[in-house]
Amino acid sequence: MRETTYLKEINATLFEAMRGDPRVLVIGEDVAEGGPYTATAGLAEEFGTDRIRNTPISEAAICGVAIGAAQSGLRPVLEIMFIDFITLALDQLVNAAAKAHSMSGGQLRVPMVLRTQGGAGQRGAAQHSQSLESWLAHVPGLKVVMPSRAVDVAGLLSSAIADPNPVVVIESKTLYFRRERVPDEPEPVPIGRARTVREGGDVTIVALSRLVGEALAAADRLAAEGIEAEVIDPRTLVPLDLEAVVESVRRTNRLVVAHEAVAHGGFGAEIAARVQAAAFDHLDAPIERVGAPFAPVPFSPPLEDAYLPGSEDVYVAARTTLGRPAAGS
Amino acid sequence: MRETTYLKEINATLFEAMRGDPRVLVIGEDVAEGGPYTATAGLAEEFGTDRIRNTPISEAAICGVAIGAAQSGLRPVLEIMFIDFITLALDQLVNAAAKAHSMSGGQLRVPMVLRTQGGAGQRGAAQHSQSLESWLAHVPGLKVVMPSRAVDVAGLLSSAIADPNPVVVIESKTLYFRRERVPDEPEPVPIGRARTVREGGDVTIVALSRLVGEALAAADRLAAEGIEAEVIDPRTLVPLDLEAVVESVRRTNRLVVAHEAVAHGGFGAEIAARVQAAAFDHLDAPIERVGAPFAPVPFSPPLEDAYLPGSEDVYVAARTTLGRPAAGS
Amino acid sequence: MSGRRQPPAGPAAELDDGQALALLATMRRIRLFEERVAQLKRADEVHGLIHLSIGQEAVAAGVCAQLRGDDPVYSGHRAHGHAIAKGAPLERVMAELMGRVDGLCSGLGGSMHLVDTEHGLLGATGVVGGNVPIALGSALAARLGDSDRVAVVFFGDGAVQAGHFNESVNLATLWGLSLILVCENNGFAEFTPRSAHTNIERVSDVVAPYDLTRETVDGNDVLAVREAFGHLLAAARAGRGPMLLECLTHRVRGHYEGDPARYREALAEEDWRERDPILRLERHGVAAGWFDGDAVAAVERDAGEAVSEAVRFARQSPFPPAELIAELVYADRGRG
Amino acid sequence: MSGRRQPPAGPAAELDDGQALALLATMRRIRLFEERVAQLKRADEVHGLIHLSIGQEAVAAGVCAQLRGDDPVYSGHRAHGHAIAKGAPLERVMAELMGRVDGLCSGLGGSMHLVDTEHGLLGATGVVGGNVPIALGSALAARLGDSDRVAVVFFGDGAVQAGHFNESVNLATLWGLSLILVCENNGFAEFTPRSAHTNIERVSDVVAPYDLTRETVDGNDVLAVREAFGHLLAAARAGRGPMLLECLTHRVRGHYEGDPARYREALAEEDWRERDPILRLERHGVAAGWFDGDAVAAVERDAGEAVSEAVRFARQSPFPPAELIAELVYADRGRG
Ligand SMILES: Cc1ncc(C[n+]2csc(CCOP(=O)(O)OP(=O)(O)O)c2C)c(N)n1
Ligand SMILES: Cc1ncc(C[n+]2csc(CCOP(=O)(O)OP(=O)(O)O)c2C)c(N)n1
Ligand SMILES: [Mg+2]
Ligand SMILES: [Mg+2]
Repeated sequence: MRETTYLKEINATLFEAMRGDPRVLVIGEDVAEGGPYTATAGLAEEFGTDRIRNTPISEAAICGVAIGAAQSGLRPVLEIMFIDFITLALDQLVNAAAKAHSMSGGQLRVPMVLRTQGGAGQRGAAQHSQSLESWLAHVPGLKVVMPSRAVDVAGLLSSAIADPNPVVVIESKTLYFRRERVPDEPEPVPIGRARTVREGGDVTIVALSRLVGEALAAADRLAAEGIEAEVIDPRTLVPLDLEAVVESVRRTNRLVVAHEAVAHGGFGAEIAARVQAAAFDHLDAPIERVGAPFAPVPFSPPLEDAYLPGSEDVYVAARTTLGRPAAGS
Repeated sequence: MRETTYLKEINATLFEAMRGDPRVLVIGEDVAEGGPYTATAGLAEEFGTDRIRNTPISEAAICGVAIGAAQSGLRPVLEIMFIDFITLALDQLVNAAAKAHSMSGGQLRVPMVLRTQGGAGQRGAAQHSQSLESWLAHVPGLKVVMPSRAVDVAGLLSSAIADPNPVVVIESKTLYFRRERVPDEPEPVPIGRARTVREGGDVTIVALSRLVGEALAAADRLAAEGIEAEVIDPRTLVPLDLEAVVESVRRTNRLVVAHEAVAHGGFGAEIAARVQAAAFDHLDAPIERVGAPFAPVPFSPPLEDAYLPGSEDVYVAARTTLGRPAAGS
Repeated sequence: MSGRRQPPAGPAAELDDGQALALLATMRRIRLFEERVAQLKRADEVHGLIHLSIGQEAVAAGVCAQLRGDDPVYSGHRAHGHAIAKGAPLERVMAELMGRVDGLCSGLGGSMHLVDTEHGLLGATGVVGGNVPIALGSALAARLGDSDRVAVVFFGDGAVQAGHFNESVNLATLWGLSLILVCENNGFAEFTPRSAHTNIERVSDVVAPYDLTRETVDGNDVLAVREAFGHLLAAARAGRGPMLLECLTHRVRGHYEGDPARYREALAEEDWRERDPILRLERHGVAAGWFDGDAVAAVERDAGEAVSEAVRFARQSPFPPAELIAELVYADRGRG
Repeated sequence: MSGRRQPPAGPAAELDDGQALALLATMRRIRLFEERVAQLKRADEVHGLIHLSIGQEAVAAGVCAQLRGDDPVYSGHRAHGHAIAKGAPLERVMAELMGRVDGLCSGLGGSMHLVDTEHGLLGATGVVGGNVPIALGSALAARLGDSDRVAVVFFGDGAVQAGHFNESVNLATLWGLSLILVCENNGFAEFTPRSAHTNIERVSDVVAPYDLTRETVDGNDVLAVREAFGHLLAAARAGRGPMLLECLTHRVRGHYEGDPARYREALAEEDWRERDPILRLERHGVAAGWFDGDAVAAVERDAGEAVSEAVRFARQSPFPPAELIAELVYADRGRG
């Protein structure tokens, strides 16, 4: 075991991919300087600025460049600094990258990776804090992963770079610097496989990204009250490992889905809709969703804290599915 | 009663709004020439090109212009020719228009309307056929309406122009030219109120836009088999009139949600997730969703026909909720 | 015509008689193909939004004649001519417009999404200007792969006002990539004239601040297009950075087939005969002794037969199986 | 400095002694305010991404001094100076950065989203260049409302490479609206120099193809900024279309507070004393006899007190109630 961080693993994975495959290149704003979070630090020194390409603030064009490069044999890893600015690149990502393979009758392939990071919690206010994964999960042709810990971000980023399709890797800014212990030789993490983070037979909690940690905290609290929660991290949104969730719900008969994104129209709705269809007869309670309220992310610290879903919300939702009043809240 | 079309009602509503309020202006590509579907035909002749402003192909900037104009006292009606190209305007719409009121602590208002049209069925292929309403419904600060018939598009567009918030009006290209009979003095259609299109006690079908007609056709077929379907058109996605749906489901105990958008991550997921929570004990069968498969819209006519959800799919879904094998299919 | 130009890296290849005839043949094939497409659209045999390039054939022919098979070419919504000039088989283009399984894209793309990787046509798009940055990415791949391939992207004058166009020109010059931007300036975007979109009449003036070799030519003169493009191509091949060729041309038909074309001042028939790039080359080539009237007639006959054969081929091709929809979403699924 | 200019509609207003002192006072208030913000950021009393404009105060001061209260002003992520110069009360700006209910935006916006409609500050944005088209919309509203208001938008040199910038310049010139684009060209975007973003050094050269009055000045010379802007303002007020003022300036601190500033060549202390816009005006004003050393000291003292008072005010202001989150989503809901 060794100690690392989510961010260090991203960096190390990029080093490894670039050493292993000369077709891999990194494109984005300030990437040669490491970017605001140092995710790409040191790469330019080893691989040069031909392969680590700083760009102007031109999100649309640089996404197009990555698509064209991918179609012509490279393996670009594009960074969009904040997911909030993916709005500027969506035409390219959705109308070109996601559809090229299908529209060309299979002739074109777009093996590109779009790395970006989302989420609030740093007082970044409404334009630097969004969680927009459900938009991307609605787009056929894209794969979408959302790792919640260091080994997963390493494994999934590496799988994404190897994938022949456009893959969006959504990182979490609040997880970047947390210390984690990881195995020296971690197993590969294939795209499309969920992970059972904690086993339990009383209620299933499906959580995304930062909410996985919150779900575990809630599970601890529930355990202290004699309730065993099973926590599942889908890790990949598209393609979704629904079977892992359904299998769990068949045992627990209760489901909570938790993410930081606005609940309304969030990916939790898709999970809930599919699980109620696939496990209708096994559900003993309505599926509870945990997500942000229907409002832009507020700046003021206590308001942001109130706005953000956390372990308390997961705990209350789990208790609700169990039909027992939450002790002490 | 008089005969009209969806498209004529849009045109007439714009005429009326512009006559009634000098702050209303129309902005968009080719709008002074009427646009590709003639929705804005004749306006430039009456109101001049100061108020009916053709623009270059600059979706991002023209959305920004509409926002600024709205913040400074005008009532712009922006046209994005195909919803597929809203991708180019999303930064402005999502990061500016939707958030300005909240981020400014209530100082700014953005009373703009964004008219656009979506949907397939005209062999427009993957980039001119999308249904992207679920993206917009996930954005706090926007209102989203999706009228399915002439009186509703007139009423909702008129309500949208009067609304102090940014409202997206998503029209359907396949409904534009259908002949409809409407009352001479139609009632106003407030934003946020669903319409029960057909009453029935056996199964509730919630359908959006073009699928409302398909749901009615399915209901006719079901009726011939002795099953009475209730068909509800939410008309507005945000704010959603959930109560109308839940009230119906409490009576029918079965729900089908139908739209043309890709089912995965579509707005039907949100409706399903909310109804299972609000009417859990009333549901006798899993909620069925009808939507497009997870693939870009194919060009080839028979493939597009196979791809598009229609009355047959709604019928089968309804039969499935009723647990009876569909007669003859 | 106008425009600042760096010293060309080398002259365009000399035009010999055979090449002149080949240019004529390409233009005639495009013309007859598209005239037939117009008929088939009225007969509902081809589908969707069909944008014809009748009147603009000299650009496709003059540019593509000098490209190698491995030079990547990108186009926009008005793509038939570019596909044909780059070598896409007529019958597979026709089959695509009819939505058949033998179409270039197995019927999944249609008129605005023609792709033929075998002949280096890497994409067409229905998003105005959307392929400009993608072509740049292809030029980047050539650079990093130490190849002297030159990427070419065709687009209309309407695309120049889209933000991604300027972003791409800036990047192309910043990185000095071998991309040739070919603008077909037909003076219109859909139903509105260029003057409703910008105060800048010439596209080559829009890019003036960038250090970019640029030239504006009469786009209805295939020889002028060929020569100007030849110079640019030689320079781009030698790694002298991005270039822009603006071809002033004229759209003879409406924006799309079936539109009422109520916006465009129709040219008088005799004016058009003066400008028609095909008739011009015919007159010029016969006068110059490059070919004679019989050869011209043979070109027209051959093109007509090829188009008829394409229609026959396309009509007998089946529609694609519905399973293709799901199989082609991801490259690691099904046959994709 | 450089740049093509149409004959000015009228001279900038004459500078009298009081105005010179007012410019000094504005710059000093911004400087002390931001120095205090830097301290408070380290102490975790102000929050989020904080971008300071220390070194660039002459632009905010020189531009806003001549604007009317009803001239709409827009800014970007580096907005404190613009807000203060446009008249936003220091204490309400400070309260906003602290996330308090008496903040300009009731604590919902923060540093990158300052709005003060009462003083004509219609918006700041965290999207680079995002307010350029919005300011244009405001100029359109002025035009259609027959008002002679002039819209002003501040942005950095990094914004010029974003597609919406070019789209907006094209539209502004096409429609001839009264918008003044004020670019603070500090030579950097985040951690990378302008040379990594474009080959075009001067922003005024980027817009050269557009028929737009444009000028580049020393942005660390408040008198030069004031005079150049005054000319442009008079012309814009008279309806002579959009204008661009490029102010060459220098960012003294990192991109944001707390960044390691590892990218920027620090200026030697004495070089900076030469360039510092505040010291320059102090030296110049005293030499010219506009004001004396006592007045300079008083300006500094008053500014210091105002900042301290702002901090006191902000600290005692409560955090907003959580209900505000839901109330402010829609304008027809809650108190919005
Ligand atoms: C981004 C985008 N906006 C709008 C449209 C609708 N549209 C299709 S073609 C066209 C005009 C294009 O003009 P131009 O680029 O000059 O090409 P031309 O049609 O003249 O060949 C427009 C506005 C589109 N396809 N894409
Ligand atoms: C659209 C967008 N892309 C990226 C960013 C991240 N970002 C914030 S400031 C900045 C640099 C801006 O440079 P410039 O416009 O010159 O302003 P300066 O910081 O120098 O004042 C970047 C890239 C952003 N905020 N918005
Ligand atoms: Mg054109
Ligand atoms: Mg800068």
